Amino acid sequence: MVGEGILKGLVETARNFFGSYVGKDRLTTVQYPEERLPQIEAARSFPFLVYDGPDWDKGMRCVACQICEKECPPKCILIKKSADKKPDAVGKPQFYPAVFNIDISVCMSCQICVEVCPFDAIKMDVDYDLSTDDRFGDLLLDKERLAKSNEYYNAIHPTEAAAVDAHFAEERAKAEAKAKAATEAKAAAEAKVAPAAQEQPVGGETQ
Amino acid sequence: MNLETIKSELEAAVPGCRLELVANPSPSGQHSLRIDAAHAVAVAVCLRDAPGLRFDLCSNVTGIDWPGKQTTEKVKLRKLVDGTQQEVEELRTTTTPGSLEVVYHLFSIEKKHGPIVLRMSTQDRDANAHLPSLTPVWRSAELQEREIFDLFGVVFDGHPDLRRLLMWDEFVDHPMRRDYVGPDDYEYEPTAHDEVLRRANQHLSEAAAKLPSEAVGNQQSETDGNRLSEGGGR
Amino acid sequence: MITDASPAAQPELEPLSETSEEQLLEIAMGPQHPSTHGVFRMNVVLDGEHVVRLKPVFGYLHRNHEKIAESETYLGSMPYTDRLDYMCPITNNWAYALAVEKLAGIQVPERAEYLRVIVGELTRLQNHACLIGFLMQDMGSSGTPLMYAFREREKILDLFESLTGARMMCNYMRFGGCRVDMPAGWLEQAQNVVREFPRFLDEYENLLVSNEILMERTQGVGVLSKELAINAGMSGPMARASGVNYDIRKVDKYSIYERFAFRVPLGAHGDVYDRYMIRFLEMRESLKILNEAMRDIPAGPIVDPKMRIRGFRPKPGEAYGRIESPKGELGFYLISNGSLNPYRYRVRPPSLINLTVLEDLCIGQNVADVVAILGSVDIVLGEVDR
Amino acid sequence: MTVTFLILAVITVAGTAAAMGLRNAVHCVLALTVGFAGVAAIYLQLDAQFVGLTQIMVYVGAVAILAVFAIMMTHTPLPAKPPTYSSFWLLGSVVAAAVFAVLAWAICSSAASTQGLPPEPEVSVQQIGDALMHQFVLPLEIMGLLLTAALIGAVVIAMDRREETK
Amino acid sequence: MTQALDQIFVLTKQWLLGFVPASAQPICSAILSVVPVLIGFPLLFAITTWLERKGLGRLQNRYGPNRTGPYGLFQPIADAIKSLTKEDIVPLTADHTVHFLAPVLLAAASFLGYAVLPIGRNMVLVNMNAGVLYFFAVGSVVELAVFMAGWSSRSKYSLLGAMRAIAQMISYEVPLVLASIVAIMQAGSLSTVAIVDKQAGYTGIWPHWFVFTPWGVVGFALFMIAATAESNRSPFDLPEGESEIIAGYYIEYSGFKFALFFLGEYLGMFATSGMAITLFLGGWSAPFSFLTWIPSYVWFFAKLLALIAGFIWIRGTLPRLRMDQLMSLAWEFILPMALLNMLDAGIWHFMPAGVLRWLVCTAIVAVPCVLLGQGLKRNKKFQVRTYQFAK
Repeated sequence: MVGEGILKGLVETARNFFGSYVGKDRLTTVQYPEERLPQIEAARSFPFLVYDGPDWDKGMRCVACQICEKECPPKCILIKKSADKKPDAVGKPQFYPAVFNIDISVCMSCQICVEVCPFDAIKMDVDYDLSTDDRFGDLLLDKERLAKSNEYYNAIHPTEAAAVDAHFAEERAKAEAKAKAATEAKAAAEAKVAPAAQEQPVGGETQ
Repeated sequence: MNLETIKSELEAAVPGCRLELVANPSPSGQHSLRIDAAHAVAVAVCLRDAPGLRFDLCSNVTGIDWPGKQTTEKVKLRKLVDGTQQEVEELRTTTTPGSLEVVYHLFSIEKKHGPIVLRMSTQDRDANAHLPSLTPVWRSAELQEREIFDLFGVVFDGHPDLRRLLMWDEFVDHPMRRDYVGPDDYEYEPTAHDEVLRRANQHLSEAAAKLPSEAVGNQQSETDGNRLSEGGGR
Repeated sequence: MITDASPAAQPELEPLSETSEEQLLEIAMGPQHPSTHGVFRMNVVLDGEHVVRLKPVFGYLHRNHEKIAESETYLGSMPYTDRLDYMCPITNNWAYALAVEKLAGIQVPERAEYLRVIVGELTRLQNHACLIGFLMQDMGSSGTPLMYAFREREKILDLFESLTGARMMCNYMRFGGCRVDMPAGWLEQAQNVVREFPRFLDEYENLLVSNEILMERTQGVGVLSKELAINAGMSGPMARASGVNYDIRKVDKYSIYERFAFRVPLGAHGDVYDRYMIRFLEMRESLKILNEAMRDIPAGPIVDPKMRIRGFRPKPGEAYGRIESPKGELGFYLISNGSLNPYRYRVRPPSLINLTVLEDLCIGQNVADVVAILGSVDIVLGEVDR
Repeated sequence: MTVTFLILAVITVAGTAAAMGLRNAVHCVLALTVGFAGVAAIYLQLDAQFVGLTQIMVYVGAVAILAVFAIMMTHTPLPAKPPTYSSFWLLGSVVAAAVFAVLAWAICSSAASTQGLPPEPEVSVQQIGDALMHQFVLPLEIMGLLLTAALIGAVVIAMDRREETK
Repeated sequence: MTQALDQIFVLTKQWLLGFVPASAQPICSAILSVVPVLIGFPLLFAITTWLERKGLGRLQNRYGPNRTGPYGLFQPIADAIKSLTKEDIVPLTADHTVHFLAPVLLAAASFLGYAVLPIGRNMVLVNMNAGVLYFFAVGSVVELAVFMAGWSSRSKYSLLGAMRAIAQMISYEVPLVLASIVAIMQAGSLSTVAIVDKQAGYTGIWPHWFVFTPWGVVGFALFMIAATAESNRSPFDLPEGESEIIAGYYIEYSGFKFALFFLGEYLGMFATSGMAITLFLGGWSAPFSFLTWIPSYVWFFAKLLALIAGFIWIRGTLPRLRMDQLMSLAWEFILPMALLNMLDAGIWHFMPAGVLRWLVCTAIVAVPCVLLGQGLKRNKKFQVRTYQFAK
């Protein structure tokens, strides 16, 4: 019979019409500013730099090794190495980035910088409310705007951050043990240098 | 499918054709067969139609640019060195002309075998960059050969509709060549990369100053070379 | 009227050319046109509403992906492949990873292969669903099927997001495996989606399959003969709709596809209707694969432990790796000279090559059919123009 | 001679005059349509509803469209800015004047103008229908047959052409 | 009381007319009748755009507009403001005068049809002797406006759209008129008021609507199909087919002129729907005798909204036909059926009432309908296919 298929289609759309009032699974639209999707842990938007402790500048994990700058496919990272060194998360004296810029108008959120970073210093953010009315300045993120605390990192990527923290704790313990051994060895010889060496490693306690 | 048997079969079917096995050291083991341009179409038809072969699907066609090599020259020179003469290296810098190579990946839908890789090379990269088109044999080569013509500059004789495919018709160079230098006068979207923009503007004014010169794009090759590396993050 | 375009003969223009050239109307469909699926252009010469000539114009989205890739590291090209066929980024990743794995001789762990199959088939599901939606949209059904498809795609994209971190630009595959393992609860979520999917397919079938208007619009329109399909290198559903039994999953047996029991549907007519019905049936087969894969997925590592993320230099050589992407045969051809970046990097885009026959399909058809035919070819301009 | 009639007459005359004088063929058709509509309005004003509406339906809805279609089909490329008036406007005016003179003479010399009009009969659609179906049924049928034949002929011609193209 | 409610608009008008001198009464009466129509139907247009977007949204599992005002009700106002403030772009090569006149003519012509629509008891602007004829006559003016729009834009797409539109409108005007003739035959009058009056009675609780007869239901169906095509609604929206020729004849219009086209199109849809209601659905009369206490105009608008909902539903479901299929549908199916339906209505008229009349008349339309449909289907050779799988 001609028209049968058309009628079937009409019935189907009618079912969807009423179904959209009954079943919530049919309406997948999220009313964005009022409603938000639950945060997905694996989600990623743009990179940020992790720092430990209260001071973003001092606690920054980045050691300006420039690996991410080299590996970044669209070359959106600009790093200028510092002239001097400062202690890093584990306690070793390291360079730090004098300039660390990410042009997020170029960045394509590929996460390769995160994967190649040996220091767990750069991670992916999940924030997507990034619209701005300044297409130049606001899309070029400098060190200050990139820096986010480790607590924030723990909040957005709990599993991953916990692993990183555990790794750091282990490293730190190792370094501490080493330092302790060194201090003990040195204390045996001379009991003066130890306090400074002990204060440095723990990121949260530096100054 | 053994490439050796195919080769002998083809040599029997197409008298006079010169075939050469090109070994592929990679674990993929996809060795290829270099055919000569003069017999290419006959070989292709044989590959397509011979009952034992039936390579009816020409899946992938692409070009490769092999510019004239200097680095390999030096390697050869080192082999030649038997004494302790250092001046010989500088004198023996005869560069090979380089060539454009076209690669066809063939499969058989009927017999479900493949791939067999065909290669053809042009004599040089400029005036003699001609090769016979295999589009009459495999229609699937039509757009891909056009693309190679566009991006590499291989002229396919016998192609029904050889025009640029991806670049616009007025474009002069071939972007996929290794020595291609991108012109600096694109209309850049103003981004934070104002350094690029500044250079583009400078270039525009220079080009306007010496309008009649044709090779506008090539003048700035030095500054262009490092554009990619310093373009980011500014 | 369907011109019987054999590979040798050019499409016959004789019957329509009785009208003089002056009466022909040349219109440019695109680059700004709602149903060219992006910035694609067809210069169409019309006699009344019948197509006399049709010349596709490419390159509006050209960014020379291959050239960029030749100056990137091997891994650095991976996120760029996402942007080729942006409807199914994961299969692009997969094809590229496969080519590199062939080039360097990398083994992929079992679990990673299963993961790849799962995400690959989910990609196929959402691509086919959306394609049919787009096709209907092009034929003027005011987006209803498309919206249903998007509703389902949303669920699949949610899965992708919670697995890979991004909905579309997944950047998921790595040479020798996958980037991340699935998080807790993901498999159940995915199984749920797969379990619910047939309901959507039934809905689609009710809405579309027996619709008279649709059948009239699509049957006998844009007929592609089997011979031309093979000769012109058609692949994927486009070829299978013309009766070409060629599914790379079956032929190459790449990854672990030989472990799954799935069938390859074949069309008999090669018209637009067949092309979209083949995709319908393929979705059902994909569901079978997914069910089996999700049931059987073993524990284990997800990436070859020998692989290093930085400083990857394959030995000199070349490789052509291909997979059955939702659009057809997606191949990557790589030449390594032992350095950090490939010497030659080539994408074999199924969308572009499937467009080879566009003019043959459209000649003698209506303007409205051109849109339907183009929709049934299934192109994504990111891949066509690269 | 009411005001309404005057307005309608002016519109009609202006429309038809423009149809003769304008250069652009499509403009001519559109102007002619205005003329048709004016005539229809005059009929309506005279309470001849059926004739008036038929005038609109046939002339505005069909004849004008037909003319327009013919123009579109022939698809003659027009200059970007054609002069507004046809160069034959003088000749056209002379012809129109001549026709008008003949008609005017005919009307003036007819008996109606001298003896005055008979009282206006009230004509309803029903009466027209009755007249067509009783008094004039034979002419109506013949016309119907003729038109049917013409229609079939047109279809046959069109079909022939399609066969050829196939 | 119910009587007063039913006649409230009529009484209000007469009450208002009492304040003006007798000499000015005709003109004031005209103004008082026309202005509500000029306001009411555009208002209905605004509501319909909202309804359509909401309804389509729900059909497609979306929310539809819900940001402007409660339930997105102010969306039409926002749209109006937007289209009014948009730049009015006229192509350089366009014929400016005609380009300007086209939307004006279209909107004006769309309004004319309402003059003969009885939207309630005693609520018709002009009770014309040849009302139905008038309706179709002014409807044909729309074609001219469409042509003017398409031609004057000097765009190939708009020309294609105009050609499609005119071909389609002419083709469907014939079945539209033929389908409506059955109602005219039965009522014995071209006057819309008479046609509605003819349907106003009840047998028990059942109304005498023409749609409840074999020829009536077929006539109604054919009329609605033709009306859909006539008002360029999906699945017959080829003239504007946004996925093929983008927007057809109004591709080169923007801002308020575009809105006028939109308005004209919707007004056309309301008018043809209103005519369908008048001809087949009993006009303003209630569907059951016990519901007559509800004012007549409420029934009219309820029926109108129901038909509009049907239009929206169909639009949300069906893909578009192709030009040749559209034509063959008109000439090969609808036209013969309409002619046959006329015969059927004649037989109905002359046969004595009873079961036999029902059977005969149903058979006369149902059997050819099925046969014609089957024939068309076989002729077209389309079918649901079965597919094979590779081994």
